[in-house]
Amino acid sequence: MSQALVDLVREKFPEAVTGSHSHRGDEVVIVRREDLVEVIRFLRDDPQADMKLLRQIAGVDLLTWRTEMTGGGSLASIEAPEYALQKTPQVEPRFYVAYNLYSITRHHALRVRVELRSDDVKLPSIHSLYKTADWWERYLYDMFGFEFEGHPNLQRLLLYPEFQGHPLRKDYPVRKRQLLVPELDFPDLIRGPGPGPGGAGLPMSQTHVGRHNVDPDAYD
Amino acid sequence: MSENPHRLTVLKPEGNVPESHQIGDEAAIPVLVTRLGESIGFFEKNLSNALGWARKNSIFQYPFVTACCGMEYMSAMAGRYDIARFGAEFPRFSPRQADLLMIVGTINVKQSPVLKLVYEQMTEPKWVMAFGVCASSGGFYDNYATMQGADRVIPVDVYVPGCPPRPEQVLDGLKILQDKIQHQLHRAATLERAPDVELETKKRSFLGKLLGK
Amino acid sequence: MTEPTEPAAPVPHDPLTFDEDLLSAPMTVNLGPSHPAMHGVVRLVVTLNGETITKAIPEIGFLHRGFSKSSENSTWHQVLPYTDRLNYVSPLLNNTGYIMGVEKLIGIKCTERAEYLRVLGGEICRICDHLTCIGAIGLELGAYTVFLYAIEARELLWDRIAELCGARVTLSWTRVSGVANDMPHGWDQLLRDCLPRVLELTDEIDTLLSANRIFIDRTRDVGVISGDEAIDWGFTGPCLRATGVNYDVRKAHPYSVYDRFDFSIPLGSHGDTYDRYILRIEEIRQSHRILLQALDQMPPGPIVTDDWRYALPPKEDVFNSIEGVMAHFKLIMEGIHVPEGEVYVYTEGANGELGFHIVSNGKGKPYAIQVRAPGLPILSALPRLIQGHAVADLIPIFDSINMIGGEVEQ
Amino acid sequence: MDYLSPYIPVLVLLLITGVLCLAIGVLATVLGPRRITRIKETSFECGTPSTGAGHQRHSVKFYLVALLFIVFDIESVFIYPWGALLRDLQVEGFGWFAYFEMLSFMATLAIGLLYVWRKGALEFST
Repeated sequence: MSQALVDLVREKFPEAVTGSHSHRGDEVVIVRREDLVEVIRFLRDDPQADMKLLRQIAGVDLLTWRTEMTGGGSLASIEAPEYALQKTPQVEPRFYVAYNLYSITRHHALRVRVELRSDDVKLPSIHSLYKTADWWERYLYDMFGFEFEGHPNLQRLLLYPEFQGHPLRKDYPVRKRQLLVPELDFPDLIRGPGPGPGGAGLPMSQTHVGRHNVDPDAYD
Repeated sequence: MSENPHRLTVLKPEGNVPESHQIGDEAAIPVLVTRLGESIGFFEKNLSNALGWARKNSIFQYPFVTACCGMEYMSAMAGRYDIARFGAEFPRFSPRQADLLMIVGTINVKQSPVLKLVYEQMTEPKWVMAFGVCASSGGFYDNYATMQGADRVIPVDVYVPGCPPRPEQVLDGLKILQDKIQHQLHRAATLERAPDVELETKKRSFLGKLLGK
Repeated sequence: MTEPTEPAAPVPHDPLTFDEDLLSAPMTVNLGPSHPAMHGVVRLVVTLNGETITKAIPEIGFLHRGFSKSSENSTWHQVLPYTDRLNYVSPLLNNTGYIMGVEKLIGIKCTERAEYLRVLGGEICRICDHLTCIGAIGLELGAYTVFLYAIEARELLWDRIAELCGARVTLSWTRVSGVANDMPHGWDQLLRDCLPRVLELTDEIDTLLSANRIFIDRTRDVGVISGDEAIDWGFTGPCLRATGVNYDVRKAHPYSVYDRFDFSIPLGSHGDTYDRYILRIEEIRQSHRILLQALDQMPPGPIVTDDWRYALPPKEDVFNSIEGVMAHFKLIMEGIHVPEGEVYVYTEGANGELGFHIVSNGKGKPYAIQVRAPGLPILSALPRLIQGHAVADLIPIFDSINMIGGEVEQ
Repeated sequence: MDYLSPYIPVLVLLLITGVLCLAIGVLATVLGPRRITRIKETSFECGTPSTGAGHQRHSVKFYLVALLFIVFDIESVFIYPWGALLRDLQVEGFGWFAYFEMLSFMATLAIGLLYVWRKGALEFST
């Protein structure tokens, strides 16, 4: 019955909705960025839709959608290798933000999707509609770098302010740590005492022991 | 030891490394004397054993609880696997009154300065137990957010493996720590100033001057 | 961080009025990350005027372990251990929630017996979660015996979980379309024997706390929130039902086999800390009813599908037939290939609606996975809940929302 | 001397506790290591560097509560000896006089309590 919901939105905002599909029972409506606030306000206030609960705002980076290597057995398996990332991202629009809405009284759910290009990651904030959107938007700013215009205090939610970059983007390596406290000199149990491999004084955590993108002559 | 820019000038932690005779002298390598008895006099040996016995059986722990190991910490503290049988039952939530810093759970990068500050503010003699794999080596969170073990931030005495470790493993770790405490060299009041810190002359109250503190 | 006090307006001074214009500087108290009442992972900077809280700024992220990033680099089955550590007080509810997302993406159905086993394990974990929350409320209000009773009851249930799933806290027990191993022989009788003892301990806690004058004074009308505002803040679970809104995913959208059990959903009326506490005790009794019915209706049959593309073949096939070896090898090395798609699956976790937003690009690893932790919206409403209360009320409010660092900060 | 004899056990008890406390105190200062460092001297704020001044002007409410406590605590201090001696006074014929004496003492304090109550000093969370 939430297909009726999609039709309701489509005929209410014919030009705003650029597409809609349904996958495994989840209804998805793709909306233009400019009309996002209008659509969601309509969904929240309209008695027929009555979407009072904003469950979650999720973000996805489509950079390595095609080039993602097949799954490997171990964690140290293939991340997206650097050379694949240097190429300019062919995927455009690169990101999309999914607003999962739910109505407690009508028992139906809908996902509103907004697609963003890689060079322009701004979109309007909906903190005026839902109080819970405040922290979800700060989470997405922290993890993906989406700037939500009009957000009261758009700061990092989980990571520390000194953190550079946005970790959930596909071009951020998994193990790149930015330490707050300099590391103690750590005798490497496998290679014996002294600073870890990968040049003098490089603490263990920065090295990629046994992982793929360390040039062999770095071992002392 | 090559001059390593990342190497932090760490105080010789008196608690968990047998005290070398000259505190703060870089060259003095804390040699683990094989037969403790011959290296020090008769009275000092007995005092050390007595102090070791007293300190090992009355450990006040500072539970630095962060993650899932906290659940097993509750079990270890509660009625069935009672940690009180080993004297370590009394959690002290202030570093001033704690002997053992129990790092229970994952230490992520944002938590590392907090952990370091709490460790620095603990009074000697102090020991550190890494409770669980995440505190010992980062566990299976090998990513941008997690410190690969608390021993990258502070020196650790006892590592308790397990994710989370069963309460029996925790008690076994505590036994190992107690053996270590027993066989350490404990000395009477050592009032050395820490090498790199000269406190300005504190305004001493009348009682302070009286007792010559 | 102390704000300058506003200059007192020159009003004709009435000698008998008390300290209206004797303004003192508001004191800023830092309930930092390493604090027993803040579960070690939340930093709350509270500005006080005397004893009443005027402003509170929460700062989280002290247990952010990169769940999404690590999961995107592990195969579908390797993500299971990560989901255990989200809400580590009731781990099986996370496992079930995640695996139902993967099954929804594949479009595969879980076997009958495995559904019952999941419900069984899930409800035991729900009881453990509520027991731990009640134990924490009691402990931090000074009732140490309540904590000991709650942990003893939880130990009994953890023994049953250890026999069923092999571990006490980090279970990783569910598999795609099933569970890892079957119920050990005679285990249901063990469970039937220990449940009365658990209920007895729960009633003991109930008598100790629920009618206790001090407890009622400390929790009644403390941290009150109305139903609509709770929904606006994104509340779900016991905290939302405490305000009287009847929303429980097991009843609203009966997934798995929950529609075959009759159990009721307790509702509160005031939306305050006392209701959130009493709801959890009531839910323990409801979960106990579900457990007994699940034990009675337990059907025989396979615990995992025999479609080798998604489930490991049984060991005798692996060792005796080439297809078994091939299937086993490809599953372990490459992980299962989940068809392309994006899905949001929601189940009733112990603290509220636990949602997984999973995106798959047809390969062996989840392409993007984000958790809708029930605790995150509730924690974001903490400054609103403690506004105007005394500092001493902050602790019971924070305990009653049962914030679990692992799921809130992923 | 026999007048004091019932007090000897109390004396012994005080002696033992005194010696014990002294011994613990002295042993702790003599045997315990003291390594004073700058970080150790900073105040402990749950692991975060402390900000703001240590001594700030407290709200007047705390002072009021303290004052009220002292007043009514001293009152109870006077009641205990009176209660203990009432029976002896009654034997000597002063029973009723002592009773009304204490009643008037408590009445004056009750009036004080009423005044404070009306004034609203007892409600703490204004």
